[in-house]
Amino acid sequence: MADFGFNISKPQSIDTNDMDVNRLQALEEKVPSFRSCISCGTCTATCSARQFGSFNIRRIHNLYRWDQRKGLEKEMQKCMLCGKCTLVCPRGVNLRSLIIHIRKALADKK
Amino acid sequence: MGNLYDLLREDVRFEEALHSCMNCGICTAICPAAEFYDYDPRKIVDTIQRRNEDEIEALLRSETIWYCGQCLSCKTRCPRGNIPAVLIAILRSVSQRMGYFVESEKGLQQFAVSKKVAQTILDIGYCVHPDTMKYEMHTEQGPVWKWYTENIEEIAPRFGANYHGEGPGALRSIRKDTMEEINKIFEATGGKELMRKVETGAKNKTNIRNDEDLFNLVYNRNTSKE
Amino acid sequence: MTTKKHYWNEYQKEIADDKYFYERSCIRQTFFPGSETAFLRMIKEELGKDILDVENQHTCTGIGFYTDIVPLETTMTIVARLLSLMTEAGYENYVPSCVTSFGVFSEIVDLWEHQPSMLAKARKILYDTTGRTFELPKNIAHPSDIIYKFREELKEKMRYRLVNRFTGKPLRVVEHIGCHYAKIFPNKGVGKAEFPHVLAGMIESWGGEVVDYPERRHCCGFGFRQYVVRANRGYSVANTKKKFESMQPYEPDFVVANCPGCTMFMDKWQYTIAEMEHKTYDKNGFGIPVLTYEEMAGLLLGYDPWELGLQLHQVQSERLLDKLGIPYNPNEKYKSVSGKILPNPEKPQYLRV
Amino acid sequence: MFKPLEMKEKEKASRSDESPKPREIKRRLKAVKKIRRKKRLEPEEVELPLQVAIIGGGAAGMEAASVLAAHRCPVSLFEARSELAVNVKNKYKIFPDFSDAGQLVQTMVKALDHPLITVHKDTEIVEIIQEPDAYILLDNKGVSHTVPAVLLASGYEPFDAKRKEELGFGIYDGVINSLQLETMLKEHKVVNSLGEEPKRVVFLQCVGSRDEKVGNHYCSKICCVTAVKQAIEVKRQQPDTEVYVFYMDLRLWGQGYEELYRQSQEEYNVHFVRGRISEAASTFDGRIQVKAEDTLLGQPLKMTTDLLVLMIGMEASPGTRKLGKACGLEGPYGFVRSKSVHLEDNLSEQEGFFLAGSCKRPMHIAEAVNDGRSAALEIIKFLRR
Repeated sequence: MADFGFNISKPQSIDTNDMDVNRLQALEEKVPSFRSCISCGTCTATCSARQFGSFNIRRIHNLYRWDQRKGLEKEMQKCMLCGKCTLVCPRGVNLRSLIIHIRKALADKK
Repeated sequence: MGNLYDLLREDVRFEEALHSCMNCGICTAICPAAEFYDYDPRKIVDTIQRRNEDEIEALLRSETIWYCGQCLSCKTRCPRGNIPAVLIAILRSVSQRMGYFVESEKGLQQFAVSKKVAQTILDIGYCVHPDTMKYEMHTEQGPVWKWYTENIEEIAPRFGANYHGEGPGALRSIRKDTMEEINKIFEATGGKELMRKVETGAKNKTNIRNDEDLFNLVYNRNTSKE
Repeated sequence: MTTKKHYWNEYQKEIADDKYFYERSCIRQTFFPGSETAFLRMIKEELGKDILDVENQHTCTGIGFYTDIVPLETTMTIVARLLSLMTEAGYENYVPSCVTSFGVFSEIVDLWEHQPSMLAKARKILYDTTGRTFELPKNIAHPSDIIYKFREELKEKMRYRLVNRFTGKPLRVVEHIGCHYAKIFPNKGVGKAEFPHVLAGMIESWGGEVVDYPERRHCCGFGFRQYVVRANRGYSVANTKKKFESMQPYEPDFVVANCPGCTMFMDKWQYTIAEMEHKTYDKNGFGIPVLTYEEMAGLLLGYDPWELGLQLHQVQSERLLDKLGIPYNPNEKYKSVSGKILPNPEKPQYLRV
Repeated sequence: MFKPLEMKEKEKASRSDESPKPREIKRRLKAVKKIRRKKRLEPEEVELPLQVAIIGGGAAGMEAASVLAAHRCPVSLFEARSELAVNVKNKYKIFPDFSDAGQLVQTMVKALDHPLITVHKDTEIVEIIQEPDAYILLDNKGVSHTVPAVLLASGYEPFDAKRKEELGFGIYDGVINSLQLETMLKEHKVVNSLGEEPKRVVFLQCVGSRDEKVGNHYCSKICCVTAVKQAIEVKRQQPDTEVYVFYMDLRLWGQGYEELYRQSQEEYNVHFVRGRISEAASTFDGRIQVKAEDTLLGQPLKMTTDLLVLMIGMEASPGTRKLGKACGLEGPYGFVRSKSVHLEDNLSEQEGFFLAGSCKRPMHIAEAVNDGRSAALEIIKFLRR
C-alpha cells in the first residue's frame, strides 16, 4: 500500500444500520425500566463516580441503544455501584441493575 | 462579562454568526468534520453562548477549533440562523491573536499554512500555483501531476495558458506594481502582522528557529489517532 | 429503486447577460487552465458576448481567508482592489472563476451591505494604500451560472450529446456543486442550496441524466487547512471517499463539478484511495472521470479533448470519450506545444489508466 | 322561557330581503329592544332578527354557530371548501384519549342542524367592508351579506413540507407528512414506498415550526403529542415496526400527554432521539437515509428508514392571511391579532369583529372548540348590549 504521509480517516458517526437490536431487546427483558429513561441527567448530577472523573451515566442509555460497544466498555468500569442514581431517577429506572446487566452482557460477548 | 467573550464579539461577523442556539444538533448532523474528527460544532456554539470565560479560554487553546473545514454547510441549515463555521473562524482569529494557537498541535499548523498560503500570495500573487504545488509535497496527487509540473513549460501553452508570461492569461506572472499594492494592503490591514505573530508564536513555543525544520514538523506531525 | 417526483429546484437567480469582468481562479489556472480558456472561447465565440480578462488581477486570498491566515480586513481590501480593476475598465458584472472566490465576493458584499462602516473602511484603506477607488458590482455570477443561462443557445452549437452512443441511453452524470456556491447564500445560486439546478440544468438539457445519491450535498473534503497541511489530509480524502462510496451503486459515467477544487480533489483522491486501499469506484478499475463544466461543455461543442486539458486529469477520460462518440488522437495526448512527444506519465500501481 | 316573535312583529323588525342595508341593522336592533321592553321580556328571550356571519367552518366556527343558535341568534356560516371541519376530518384519532375524529366531526355537524343556522359551503368571503354598526361581506359568488357582527374563524393550514427541500417531501416516496400518516392509520395500511409494511418508521418534530429558515419562529405545540400518539398507533397496528422520534424538546404540556409519552416508551418501546434531522435522502434501494446528531451523546448519527414522517406545524390559512391583512388585524406570521390575549382574546381592535380558533395561533381541537364557544358568548353580549 502506498504511503502518502497520512491515513484515510474513519467515520466517527454512529451508523444505526450496523446495530444489533437483539442485544437491546435482551437487556430490556432483564431491566424493563431501561425504556423509561428521559435523559434528564438527574442520575449524572448525583453520581458519586462523576465527582472524581468524566463518567456520565446518563449517556449509558444512548450508548447501549445504538450498540456503541467501544464507548460502553470505556464507561462501564467507572461506576462504583453506589446506587444513588437509582434513588433519584424520576422515572424509576433501575440504573444500578442496568449497569450490572450491561457489564455482564459485555463480558458475555467477549 | 469577561474579556475573551468580548474579544469574540468585537469581530464584525459575530453579530450575524450567533443569535441564540437551541442545541438541536442540525449543524453537527451534516458536518463533514464531525464525521471524521471527535468534533461537535453544536457544543462549540453552546460554549460561546454560555459566556463562561474559562471554557472559552480552553476552547481557544484546544485542538477542536481547528477541525472545521469551512464548508459552511451548517449555515444553510441552522434553524436559528447562526453560522457555526464563522464562529469557528472568529475563535481561530482570537486564538492566533492571543497566542493560544500554539497550545494545540492543529493550531501550530498555522505556521505551515502561513508559509504555504499567505507567503505565496505575497510572493507571487496566487494562493495556489503549480510552482508551489511541488510533487514531493503532494505525492498523493499522483503521477499525472508529477508529469505536468515537470513538463509544464512545454505543455501549458497547449491549453492557452500564459505560464510565467507577461500580459493576461492563466498562470501569467503578476506585475511588479500589482505585487507592491498587494503587499501594501497586507501591511496596512494586519495581514503581515498576523503572519509575524504566527511565526514568532510557533518558534517560541517549539524553540525551533529554522523555518524549514519547523515547517516540516507541523506540516507532517499527526499524533492523534484520527 | 429510487422513486422521485420532482427533480431540481427551478429557482432562478439574476445573471447578467453580457459585459462580464472575469476573475481567474488560482486553483483552476493551476489544475485546469484549459477550462478557463474554453470558457472565454464559449462566451466570446459561441455566444458573442463581451468578457474582459485583465492582466493586473490576482488572487482574492480566498484560501488564505478560509485557512484563517489572512484577516477579514485584508481579504476585504483585496476584494476592493479587484473591484477597482472592474470599475476602472468600466464593467459592472463580476464573474469569478473560482467558487471560493464567488463565496468570498458574496460574503464581503453582503458584509458591506449590512455594515456600511466596513465598506467605508475598505474604501479608505484601498485609497490610502493604492490610490484606487471602486464601485460595487451590479451582478456577481459564477461562470457556471452563465453557461447555465445560455445552455440552450450552446446546445444549438453542440455536436455531441450526453448520450451513450453504444446504448443510446442518456449518460448518468453526478453533479457536484462547490459548497460555497449556494450553501452560504442559497439565493445566490441557481436552484438554491438543496437541489441546485446550475449543473443539473446543463446535464438535462444536453441529454444526460442526473444522478441523485445520498451524499450528493456532501463536501468534497478540501476543508482548506485540512488539505493544505499534509497531516490533515486523511480528513480531506475521507470525505471524497464517502461521496464515491455513496454514488458507486448508481454507476455514474462521470462526475462534473463547478468548483475547481472539488474537480481536482474528486479526480486525484480516486488515485490516492486506489493506491492506499486498492479501491476504485467503477467496475473496471479505471475510476470515474471528473470533469469541469467547461470541459463538459467544450467536449460537446467539439473542442479537442487534449486542448481542453483532459490529459491533466489523473482518471483518464478515453472511455468516456468513446461513449460520447468524440474522436481523439492518442498520439496528440502527450505532445508539447511545439509538437514534441513528451514521455508519458508514470503508471499508477493500482489505478488503471 | 323563549318566546318567538309574532309574525307581525317579526315583519316589523325585519324586511323580506336577506341582506339589509347597514342603516337597517341599527333600526332592527332598536326595534327588537323596543318590542322587548314593551313585552317585558329578558334579552335572551327574544330572537335576534339579524344574521351573524361566521367565516370558517372548522372546529371554532362550527361550535360558535351552534352556541349562537342555541341563544336564538341566527347565523350564516361560510366555508370556502365544500366540506366542513376538514382539518379535523383529516385525522384518525385524537390525542390524548384516542377519540375518533370522524365521530367528533359528525357530532359537530349535527349540532349545526338548527333552523337558525345557514351553512354556505364553497363560499369564500373575498371582501369585508366596515360600515357604522355593520359589516358588508362579499362572497365569491357575488352575493353581499350585511351583518351586525362577524366572527373570523378562518383557521390554520398544515405547513407545506415541500418548503423544506432537504427533507425530501414531495421528492421521495418514503417521506410523508403527519396527515398522510393519519390517513394510513385510518385505513390500517401504514406502508413504505413499495407498499410493504415498514421495518422502521422515523418521526421528525418541528417541521415548519421553530425554524427561521421558513420564517416560523413559533412552536406549533400539537406536534409533539401527535407524534407520540401516532407512534403508539403505528406500534398497535404493526408491533414489529421499530419507531424513532427525533425531537429537540418534548413539549407534552396537556393533561394526559406526559402519561402518553411514558406509555409510548414503556408499553410500546418507542425510541426518542434528541436531535433535529438535518437532511433526508433516498438510498439506492429506495429507503430513506437521515442524518442527525444524538445531542445527548454529542455524536452525529445516520439512520436508514422505510418511512420518514414529518410532523408538520400549523400556519395561518390563506383565508386568515388575506382577511387579517384586509381588516388591519394582521399579527405575527400571518395569524390575526386579538385585542388582548388575556381577557379580550375573542375581540379585535374593531368593534363587532370577533376572532376564534387557530386563525390567531396554533391550537388543538378542544382549544379551538372552547374558543369558538367563548367567542359566541362575546357576540351575544355585544348584540344584546
